Amino acid sequence: MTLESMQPMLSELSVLLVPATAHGGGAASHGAAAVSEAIAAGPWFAMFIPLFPLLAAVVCGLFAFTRRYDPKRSKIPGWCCVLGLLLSFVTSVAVISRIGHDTLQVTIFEWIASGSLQADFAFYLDPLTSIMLLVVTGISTLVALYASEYMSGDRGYARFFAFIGMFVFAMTCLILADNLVLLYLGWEGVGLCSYLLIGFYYEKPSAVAAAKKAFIVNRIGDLGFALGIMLTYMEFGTVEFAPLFQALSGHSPESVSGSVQIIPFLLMLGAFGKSAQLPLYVWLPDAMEGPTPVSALIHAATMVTAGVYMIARLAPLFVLSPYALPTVAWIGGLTALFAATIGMAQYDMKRIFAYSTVSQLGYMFMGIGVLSATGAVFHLFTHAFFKALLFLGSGAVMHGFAGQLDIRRISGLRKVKGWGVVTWTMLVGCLALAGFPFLSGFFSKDTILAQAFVTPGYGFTILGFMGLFTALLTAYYTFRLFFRVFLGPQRYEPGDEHHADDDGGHGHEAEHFHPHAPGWAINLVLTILALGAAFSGYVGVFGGEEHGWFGGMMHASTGNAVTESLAASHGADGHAAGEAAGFWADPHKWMMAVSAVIGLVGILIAWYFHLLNRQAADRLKERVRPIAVLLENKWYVDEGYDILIRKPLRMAGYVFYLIGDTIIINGLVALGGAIPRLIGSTIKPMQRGILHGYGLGMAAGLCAVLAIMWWLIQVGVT
Amino acid sequence: MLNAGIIYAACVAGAVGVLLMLPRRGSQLALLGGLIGAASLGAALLAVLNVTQGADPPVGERPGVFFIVLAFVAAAGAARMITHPRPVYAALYFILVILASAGLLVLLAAEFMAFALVIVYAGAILVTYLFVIMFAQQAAEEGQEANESAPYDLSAREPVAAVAAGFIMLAALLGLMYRGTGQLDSSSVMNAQAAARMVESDPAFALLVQKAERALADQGTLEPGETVAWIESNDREAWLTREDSASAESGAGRLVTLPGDFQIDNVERLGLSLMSEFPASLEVAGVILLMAMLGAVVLSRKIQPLMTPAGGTDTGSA
Amino acid sequence: MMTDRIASLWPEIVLFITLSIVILLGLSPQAQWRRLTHWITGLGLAIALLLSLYAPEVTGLPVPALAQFIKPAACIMGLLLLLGMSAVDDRLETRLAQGLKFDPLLTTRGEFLAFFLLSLIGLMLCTSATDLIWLFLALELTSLPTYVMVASSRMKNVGHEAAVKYFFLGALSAAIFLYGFALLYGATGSLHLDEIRAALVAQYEETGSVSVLGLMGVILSVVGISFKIAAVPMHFYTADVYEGAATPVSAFLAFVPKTAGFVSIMLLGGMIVGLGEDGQTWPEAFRVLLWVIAVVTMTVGNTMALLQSSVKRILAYSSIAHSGYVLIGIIAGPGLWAAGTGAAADSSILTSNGFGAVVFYLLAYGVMNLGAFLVLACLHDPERHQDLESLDDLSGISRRHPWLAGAMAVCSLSLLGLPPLIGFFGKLYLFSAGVSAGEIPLVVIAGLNSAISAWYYLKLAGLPWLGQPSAVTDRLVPTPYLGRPAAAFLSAVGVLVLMVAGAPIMRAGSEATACDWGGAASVAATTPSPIEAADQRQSMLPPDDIDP
Amino acid sequence: MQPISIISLNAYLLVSAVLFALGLIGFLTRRNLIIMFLCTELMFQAAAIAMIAFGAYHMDIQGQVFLIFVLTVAAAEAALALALVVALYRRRNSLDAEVWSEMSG
Repeated sequence: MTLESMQPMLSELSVLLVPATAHGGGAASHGAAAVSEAIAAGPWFAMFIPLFPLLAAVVCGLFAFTRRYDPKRSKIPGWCCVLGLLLSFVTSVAVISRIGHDTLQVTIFEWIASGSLQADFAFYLDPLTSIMLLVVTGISTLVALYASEYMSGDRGYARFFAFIGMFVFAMTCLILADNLVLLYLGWEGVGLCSYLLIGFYYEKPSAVAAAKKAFIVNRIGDLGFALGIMLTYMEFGTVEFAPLFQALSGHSPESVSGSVQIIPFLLMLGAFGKSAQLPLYVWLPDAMEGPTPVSALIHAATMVTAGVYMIARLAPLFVLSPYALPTVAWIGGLTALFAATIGMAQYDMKRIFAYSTVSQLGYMFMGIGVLSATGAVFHLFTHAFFKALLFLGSGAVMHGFAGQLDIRRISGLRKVKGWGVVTWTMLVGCLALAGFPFLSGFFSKDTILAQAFVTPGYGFTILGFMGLFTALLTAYYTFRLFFRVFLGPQRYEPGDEHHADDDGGHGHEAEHFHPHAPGWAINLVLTILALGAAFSGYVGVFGGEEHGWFGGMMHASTGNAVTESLAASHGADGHAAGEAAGFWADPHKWMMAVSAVIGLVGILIAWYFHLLNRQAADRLKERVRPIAVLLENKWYVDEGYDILIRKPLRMAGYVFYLIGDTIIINGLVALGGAIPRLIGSTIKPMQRGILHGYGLGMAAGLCAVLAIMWWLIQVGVT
Repeated sequence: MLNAGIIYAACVAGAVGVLLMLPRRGSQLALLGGLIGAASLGAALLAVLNVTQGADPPVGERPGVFFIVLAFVAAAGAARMITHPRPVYAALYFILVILASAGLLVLLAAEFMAFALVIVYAGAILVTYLFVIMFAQQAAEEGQEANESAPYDLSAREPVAAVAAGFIMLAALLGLMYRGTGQLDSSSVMNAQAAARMVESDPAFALLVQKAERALADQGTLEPGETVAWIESNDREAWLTREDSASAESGAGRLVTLPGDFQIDNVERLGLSLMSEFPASLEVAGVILLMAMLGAVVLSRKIQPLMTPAGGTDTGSA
Repeated sequence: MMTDRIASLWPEIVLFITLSIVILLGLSPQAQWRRLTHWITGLGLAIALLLSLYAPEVTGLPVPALAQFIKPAACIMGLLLLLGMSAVDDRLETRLAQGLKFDPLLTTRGEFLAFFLLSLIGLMLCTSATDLIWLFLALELTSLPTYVMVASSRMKNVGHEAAVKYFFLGALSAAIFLYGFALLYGATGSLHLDEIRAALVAQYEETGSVSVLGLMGVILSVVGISFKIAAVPMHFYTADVYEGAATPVSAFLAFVPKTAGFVSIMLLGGMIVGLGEDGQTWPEAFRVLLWVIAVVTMTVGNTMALLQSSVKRILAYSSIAHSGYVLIGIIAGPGLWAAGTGAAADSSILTSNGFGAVVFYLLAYGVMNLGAFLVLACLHDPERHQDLESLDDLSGISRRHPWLAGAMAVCSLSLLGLPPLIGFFGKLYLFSAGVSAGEIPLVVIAGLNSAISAWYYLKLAGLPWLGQPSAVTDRLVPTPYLGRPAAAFLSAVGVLVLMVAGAPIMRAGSEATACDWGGAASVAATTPSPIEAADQRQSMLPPDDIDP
Repeated sequence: MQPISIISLNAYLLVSAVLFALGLIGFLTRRNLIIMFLCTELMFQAAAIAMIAFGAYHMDIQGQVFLIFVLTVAAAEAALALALVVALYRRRNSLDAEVWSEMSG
């Protein structure tokens, strides 16, 4: 209570007590920059991109509040949401066609104007925005369509879609934002929606706990982010991107003070929280408590990539410190390897994919860190397709087998009637994730890995080998799952979840259990996503000179220019070197070959242990039992946190409770509440309800005013 | 200039006096209180009138004996009004205060307002008050002995605190006001401002100028082509300029004395000022009166609580 | 000039015509005619709104554009309040429906609406005051009808108790500010605000300090008027009156007289603004007094609110506290002297126009406060024959009335000043004006106070959702008058809409309070000759160098 | 219209301030609602005297104009006050202000 009650005050003061020295005037003196030309106005209808999802959310919210609405009978909210998101997608495409390779700006309305703190509700449209818009609105439309079937019959049907609409609204605000304040608003908005959706089944204690965990961990990151924004405003006098980038363009790490060099690290903290990197990744696997479409949309395809987006967008800030991007790279690389090892030993399908998501996000951070923002965003783009596909596929399994997700308890789904589409699309998704040649993941992962070998410094080569090893693990755990679940002998046990649309007679007893084959909506969505997973990689191959159409887009986007020029200054342009010296000198080319081989090896190992000779896997596991147990238990990180942080905290808390809480804290809280109360109680007798008392109070006040004035005049103050 | 010490001392003494005068059961000291109060007022007046300073200002600068009498009557009436235990007498004493202050207004050359005060206040408002007091007392006394005040009229509420507050305020008010009026005569701006009102642009003044021009023409002082530029009312002089003269630009003209029977009386000025400067305010005042009439009707009507269908007493939905 | 003046008064005239019609219709024996009165009032307000939006700017007003902000705001709030007022006066209607014989003496509806409109007219007239008489009449016209509204809004004894306290203390405060006006007149020899200002400026330039009589006049007037804004030391009536009056009337009291009071304080403060030592915004005595009043007001309001169990009383005390916050804007002044010169003030990162922040906050406060009050008026406890009043009543109402609970949460969180709701922006502007005027301790105290206020606002926002439904909660029935929930929701929506559209309104507020307060000093630099003084009065045109 | 001297002005202001203070004291000590209201009228009266005295000092007529309006408003207030007092009296059969003290805190 006390902390909450302090919060508004803190936030007010923190806005107010910004010293008056910082203002944008100083920025003008720095030389011409890449973004110095005036930004053209963008299409006005861009405002509909967030507006349609918001409207959908409102409509669904109305349904959720209407007591007469029966989710068992009608799917109207679902369709409203799909329609809203689809319209948003269509608008996005229209807007993107206007953007091309330009940078545009749309001001929807004035929002905050307090002196020089100007933060409008305005959009900053550049190719990076375009890519993110495509991913977010496209994937969310598909997921909503999927969920309209998946969630049918759930008590919170309308509520779910209201949250989804809200999420897309916040997410589009985040990626369209023209200033840090709006970005932060969207950032908090998606966090809130994520919290609400993880805890969607609020009757389940584990769901509530997971939601809480996500919220708290994210709060740590967001605190850093907020501090970073504030510091940025204090240093550069603006929160709007265009003036900010202009102000930044004259700066180099040598020319800025130490306090400026902290900014990227603070922002990074926010990104690590949102995108689940070490050490703040712990919330993401637990977030799988939410409904599966949520996992697919928020915790795989869109929201968790916000951190990557943010660093890509604010790259000019991140180059202010020479250590910022390498830190990002190393954290990303370590996370990728770490999460992949855990993923190898899990049995829960969604958890495997959750760790895989953490691992792939690690790749993206590594990409940005080694100065390949193109690769990072490219991987973000392809990953959105195949990871959404994988989640939705496992969601279909979960939906069909009453919540069964344990890969030891289902097998050979390929042969079950009605599961063909799921099997084939899952195969495509797994291949893409494993980096199978010429599917989407193959191209994007290679771009990152190759760059790691190209960019000099800070042990990036080691990082590259780590990445390659991770790729091997990725291929292995992906196909471990695929071979176990979809191939092999047909065998399944239902989970313990009872779906509302099953008609009560069966479900729990295995002998009577009939899997519930996915309907047309799920199959359609899976198919579309599978096509995306298979072919989306080609946008990075064809349609442009370097890295295809995608490379062209990224080349034209604002933030990327900075990293590209930095890479060029390091002499780290792989292609330039490659053209001079042939195949083996161009890492982008030989990396394709190497990683194709590695991917295939991984798949082969999985094939041997999990399809051909499943007993061998168990034997192997027995032989390396300690490692297996370690991995199964996720390196005991949660327990480690428990022992290292929570336990000591609890111990300390207990001690503090004994000494402090009873005396100091309780005393302080009591004092914080008691002082105002004491003042109130002192005044209260004046409020006795008798007219004369009030009159006397007024007269005394009048006397006091006149007496003060008399005294002031006497001492010569006027 | 003023002996502030005397004023503050008089405030303290006055406070004691009023405190003694306030109604209390068994109080015998009311007369003494009245005397103390009158003495302190007298002392304050002496201080204000500069008698204690020894310096003898010109006769015209001091208010005359009428003022002294009326001041005492007003103050005594007010003191008695707030201390008399019977409401009817209190209202009558208030009439006395009004009559005395009307007298003060006459001394200040505000005859019209003095009469208006007597007619409106003493004549209309106070009579209504008396009606209400009578109405209330008649009913109250049904069960009581005649000639007996209601108990709540017999004792003052928190007399000490109230008197202290009142007189501290009085002391501070007087101290500040006298400091303020001390600055008044040093600034010439104020009187220039007063004169500034008498200018051509003012419609009220235009009428006065016309009147003066007529009077001067009748007298034969005004030559053809000359107009009255402005009038200094207290000096009874007028500044004439020639319209056709080129020297009008430079403000050349002549000062003439207005005829002896030329009179701009206060009522005339009042009316002109009222109608020319504040006509819209007059409309607003009308609206306020309309509102008061409506309000009185709404407030004083009798509405008995009726039975609701549920059987309970309807006390209003709101 | 006169015709200009009348042209600018068209909104008021329309409202007056409306109220005349409404009074007559209200006496009609036919129920449908009487029912028409609300619609006609609404129509009149809508027309007045249009007229006030397109009213010509009048020259010669001390703050020429103030009316263009306050009048539309008053009309909009009037429409909202009208919605919420529906059925405050419907006792007779229910009885007539039960078969009571019609008696014109018993109708209340027409008159009630008439008082409502009269008070609004008073508020609107305040903005176009050019002289003290006008200001006095406008203030009285604002407050006199509210006494009647309080007295007649409820049949319970508490309604009359509220009326008697409100009326008598109001008369006392009126006497105080009247005395202040008299002193102001005495200091300068004029009732016209521009002349008073000119005389005080001239006197200031002659002696280097503002005249004591003038300063006293302004201070006494402000103290008297602080009754209208519910500020210490004239705040005592607030809680009892807000509790005793019908809930929508309390909401009315928290906006209309308060706004009129702040407008008057700005006009009267305009007499001495910029006349402090060494070009300070205010004479030191005035600043110190306002400072003390602001601090005590917000502290008293917040600490007393902590001890209440009645929601209406909590809101009443919070209304006191909010007046304290708004006074920060007054202390910050119109922002011309804040950073030395007008030009420097502009490049500061903070809003320096305190008066602009004041008018913005008044509008924002009106909306959010109205929402909070009207949620209470939406539920009725048939056993106690009263609307929802205590905190216990509020507990757990979200189970049955989620929308009302939502509106309450939005409005009270906004009152708390939680970002990004409108209350936050209002406070941001006020506080940043305070900071740019160098009043950092004051702003810190205000920040602490708003932390204290979180204690009870969070209770108001949270109890409907988190609290356990009490016995009372189950028997609460929604009010049959749909206007009230409609007004409550509209207010909550208003909070959200204003939240995103705050900046243009803030800009409008800044422009509305822009004035040549800085320029007047130079105009009156030379001692005016009679003719020049007259020219001055004619030429109070807005100069070109207005600094918004 | 003859101007008055600063000494006379001070004397009139003394009377005005005394009446104002007495009115305030009366308001605070008397419990009869009607007398309380009369006391506020007395305070209005005091303001009126001050205003006319200032007007005489400045040789200005506006003070008197203001008094017309003050009288008007005072009359309006009186009408409302009496109606209110009658209504209150009907309810409680007493003119005592203290019977109206249910609400407090």
